[in-house]
Amino acid sequence: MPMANNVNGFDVARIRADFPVLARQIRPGVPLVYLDSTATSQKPRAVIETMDEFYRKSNANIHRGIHTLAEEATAGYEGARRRVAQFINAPSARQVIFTRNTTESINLVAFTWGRANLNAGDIVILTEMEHHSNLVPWQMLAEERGLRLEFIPVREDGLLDMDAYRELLELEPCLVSFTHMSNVLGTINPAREMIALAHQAGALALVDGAQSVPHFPVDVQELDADFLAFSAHKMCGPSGIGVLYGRKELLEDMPPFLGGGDMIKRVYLRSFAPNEIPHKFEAGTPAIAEAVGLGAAIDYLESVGMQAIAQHEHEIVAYALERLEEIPGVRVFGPSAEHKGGVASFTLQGVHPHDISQILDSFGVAIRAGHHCAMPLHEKFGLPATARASFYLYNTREEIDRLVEAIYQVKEIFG
Amino acid sequence: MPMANNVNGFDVARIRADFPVLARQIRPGVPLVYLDSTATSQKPRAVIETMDEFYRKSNANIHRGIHTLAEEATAGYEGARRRVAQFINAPSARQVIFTRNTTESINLVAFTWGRANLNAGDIVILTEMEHHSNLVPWQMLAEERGLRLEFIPVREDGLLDMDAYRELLELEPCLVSFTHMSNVLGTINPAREMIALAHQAGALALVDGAQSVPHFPVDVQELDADFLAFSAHKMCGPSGIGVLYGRKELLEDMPPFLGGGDMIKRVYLRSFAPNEIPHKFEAGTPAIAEAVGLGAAIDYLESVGMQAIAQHEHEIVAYALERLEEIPGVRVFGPSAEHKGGVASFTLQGVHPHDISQILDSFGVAIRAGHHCAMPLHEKFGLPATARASFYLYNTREEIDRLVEAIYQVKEIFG
Amino acid sequence: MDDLYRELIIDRYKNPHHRGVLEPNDISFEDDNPLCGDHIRIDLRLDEAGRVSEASFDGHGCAISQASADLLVESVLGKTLDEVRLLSKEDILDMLGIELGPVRLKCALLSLKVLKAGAYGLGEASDDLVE
Amino acid sequence: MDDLYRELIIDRYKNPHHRGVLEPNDISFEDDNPLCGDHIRIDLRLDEAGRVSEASFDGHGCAISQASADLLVESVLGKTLDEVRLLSKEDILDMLGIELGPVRLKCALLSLKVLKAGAYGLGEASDDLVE
Ligand SMILES: Cc1ncc(COP(=O)(O)O)c(C=O)c1O
Ligand SMILES: Cc1ncc(COP(=O)(O)O)c(C=O)c1O
Repeated sequence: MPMANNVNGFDVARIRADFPVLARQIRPGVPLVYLDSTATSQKPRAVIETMDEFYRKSNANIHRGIHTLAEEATAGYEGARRRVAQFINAPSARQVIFTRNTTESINLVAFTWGRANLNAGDIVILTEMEHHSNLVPWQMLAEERGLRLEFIPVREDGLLDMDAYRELLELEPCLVSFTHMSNVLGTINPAREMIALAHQAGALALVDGAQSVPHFPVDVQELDADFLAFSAHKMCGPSGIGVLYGRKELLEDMPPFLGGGDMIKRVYLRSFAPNEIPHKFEAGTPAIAEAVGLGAAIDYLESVGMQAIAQHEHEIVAYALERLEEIPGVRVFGPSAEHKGGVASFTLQGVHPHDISQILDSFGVAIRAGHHCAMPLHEKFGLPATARASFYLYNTREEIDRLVEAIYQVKEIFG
Repeated sequence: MPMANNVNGFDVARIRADFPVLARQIRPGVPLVYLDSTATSQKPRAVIETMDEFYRKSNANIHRGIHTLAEEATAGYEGARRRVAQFINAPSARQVIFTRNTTESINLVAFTWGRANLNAGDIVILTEMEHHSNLVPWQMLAEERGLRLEFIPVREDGLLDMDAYRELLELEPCLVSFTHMSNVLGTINPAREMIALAHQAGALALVDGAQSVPHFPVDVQELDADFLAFSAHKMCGPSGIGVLYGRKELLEDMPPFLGGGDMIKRVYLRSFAPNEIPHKFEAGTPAIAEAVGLGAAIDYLESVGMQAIAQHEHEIVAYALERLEEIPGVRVFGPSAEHKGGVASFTLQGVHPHDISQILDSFGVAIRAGHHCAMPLHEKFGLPATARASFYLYNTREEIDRLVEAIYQVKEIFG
Repeated sequence: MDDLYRELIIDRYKNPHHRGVLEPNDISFEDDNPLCGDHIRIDLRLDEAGRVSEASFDGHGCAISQASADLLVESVLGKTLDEVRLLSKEDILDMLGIELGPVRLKCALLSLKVLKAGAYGLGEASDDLVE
Repeated sequence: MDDLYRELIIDRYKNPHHRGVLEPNDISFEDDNPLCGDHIRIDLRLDEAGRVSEASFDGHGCAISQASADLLVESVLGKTLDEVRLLSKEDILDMLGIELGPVRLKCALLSLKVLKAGAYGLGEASDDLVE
């Protein structure tokens, strides 16, 4: 793409113009600085308009209708599935299951593959940096089935302890389930290596891609992942839709998840025969307009280029770390820029992260404060909460400057 | 509302102008006649624009963020919950759980309340007219737990056999789960009476409100329902969001459904404490924009008036039955107009329903053909499929005339 | 009138050339389209050279599913099983001579799915066969 | 500057008047806000007439949760438990003198939730107490 305004040809100004919300002023004269994309991303006009158009022109229920609208809606929904498959390089669109979000995708694996395959004493390996979405489903299943959960430790520098991982693999676990990128530390885990090690030890590997798929190129075949979970809302797409990718043989062998319309082949009063994949796992009317919106989000991301997005975020986070570390009393968590994605979690001495966030908001700067759905990780670092600024393709160095200025204001108020 | 164009003051022309898709032409000169609202409804401009606006102005993740956008998004999402509670007259908004659709709502009850309370030999009563969504979850649970499923028979006239129901209640069932209105026959079941009988027999009652909540006033306290399930997409709202209402004591006692962010109070590496209702049942980032859209849909429906909508549909279906029954070879299923909502399922001798639908489509008339996710009911009537025309607030008598004309064309082609 | 209902389709639906069952047979398979209840059974007899010498279909469903089955069965006469296995979605669409959306496509492809599952000797038919 | 951070709040946060624990006590309850990890404990002592004679809070969290707790605890001195049970969301907001969105509201109401759970002698605190 021919672009200006940036040494690498990445035209942030042009990208920003695609996102209507970025023109918002939080108060008159105070423009929004949105630094909370790890929680959810903003949406480009193309995505909003595609869904709008769907409702104005082609809205219908799918799969079963024969009329024009139903055929168009079905083509839109199934076309989005193929688009997702291409994006993550899945061998077939039938390996792409639409769910509500990353959380439901992981629960689906726990409660179908897990219930069918895991029994008392079986071991599942997680990490200490997991989001609650990749902890609680396994805890529920562990309680039900008597599984044993083990955790790869997080080192002081924010990286996983790979030696400890190798040792845990000697326990012969059935599954290793880990986040591709930490939503708190920003750590990008060596997924390909971790999966290869899991496979050597006879375990399957589930990758929580909630923070990776939106931010850098992810190829399920290159990773050799058995399952990959992610959410549309974090990748310029709408709320209400997520994805589970799975290896075909696994999906075919798994029992169904929820029961109802569309996931069946045949229904009698007292029994049913499940449908083929992917439909077997999609009960009831799915998030149709949302799938179409996700397809548009992928088109948008690819028009910019995932590699270019990753590169841009890398520059922004490196600059953010440099600026934040200058501020007396600020402590930044996680590894150095080379090992991380666009996330900077920090604390400011003497000020609770909630108060940081609240005061920053009065300067238009939107960051997040709390445990970021990673309580065990915060406990490990001895903190109830952190403040987190996170970045995406539309963020600029000037926004980092605004963040830093506002933090100085916080210090003054609490000084 | 002061209205013209109609004896009852129901201004269909004005309503139609609110729905952009109704202006669509299927082919040049062939306007859309949308008679498939039972599968999914069309969306008024107010709903489409509300979601559009949400994404352009206030999009953020909810509950945990402190910045302005997050506060606005949370207020929008929780405001929609209160709006739903008012609409169905729930005692508290905390009894309203957002799900993906009716199907997920019913699965939620089966797999939380059901797993916690039902054991081998326990009886669940369903009806022969249930949608697969209210059959398959119970079949799955029955298989897992050794439950016994019993079915209230459907009589030839399309009504439930209430004597048989009374007899089944003597078996001391734990739950009666039934559809408020059949999506095939249009039968409106006497829910209040059925629930009272269930309660007398010591059973709880779940109402599948997928076809009732969109079409006539439903008051959970007046019905005395223990659970009520419905979908936004069938009531002028977006895809991707549904509702489960439950009695408070029941919801509070039920174990969680899916595990992950937001449904927890506290998480440790190996255990968690669940959050309060309704959050306990909403794991991960929910369908935020969709909830806001559902709120707008309810505003829209109430601005027209649920009683007025019910009355209008009643007139349309009565006219449709009259006109369809005139056509030689057409057989209409279900009860007479007084017992039914806006659904007319029929067959045409010698022509498969798929072919009827396909040819009707070429005249712009969108109906549905198939088993309508009610295979056992079709089996009972000895039919693999039916054709179904269904009606909503925006349909007119002229559209019924167009349907009838097109059916005569089908007869000619296959003649 | 809609060209979907080309005369060929209505004609083959009303007066199929190859409706029936073959008993005994060398290959027999049946399946249905869960979305609409259409059902197709296909029976084949092979000659000594392994070529299809007789073929028939039976079942019920819409004009498109039944006409496709009739045309498909006709087209395999004289073919070896290897040739049958090579038949694709495009062959069916060429025979019908029409365009189909994703839902109706399932009607048109049901007979191909049944035929190929039979030709491969599979226990169960899969959508993979006709993709 | 944001009026949310009125001097009163910053001041009470930095220099609380009633921080501490009372041992022994007549009523003691603690809970936290799962959304952010804020934690509040409130201890009360009652006089012979059943009025609050001493009150304190302890815990950690943001300025709003801690300042609200300090102000709330101060306001219950001299009240009967019945009077304490009548305290509402509005009383807290009046004391703070600010407007709060739904998320920050939880911070402000945590101490009220803890206090009322204690006053009612409940085993667990519930959002119902502050609605
Ligand atoms: C009576 C009834 N129940 C349940 C459903 C399922 O609704 P959904 O697909 O939105 O889950 C439907 C929709 O067709 C229905 O008509
Ligand atoms: C690493 C990680 N996993 C899982 C999730 C959960 O995503 P969702 O809420 O969309 O299910 C998140 C989102 O915060 C995340 O960052």
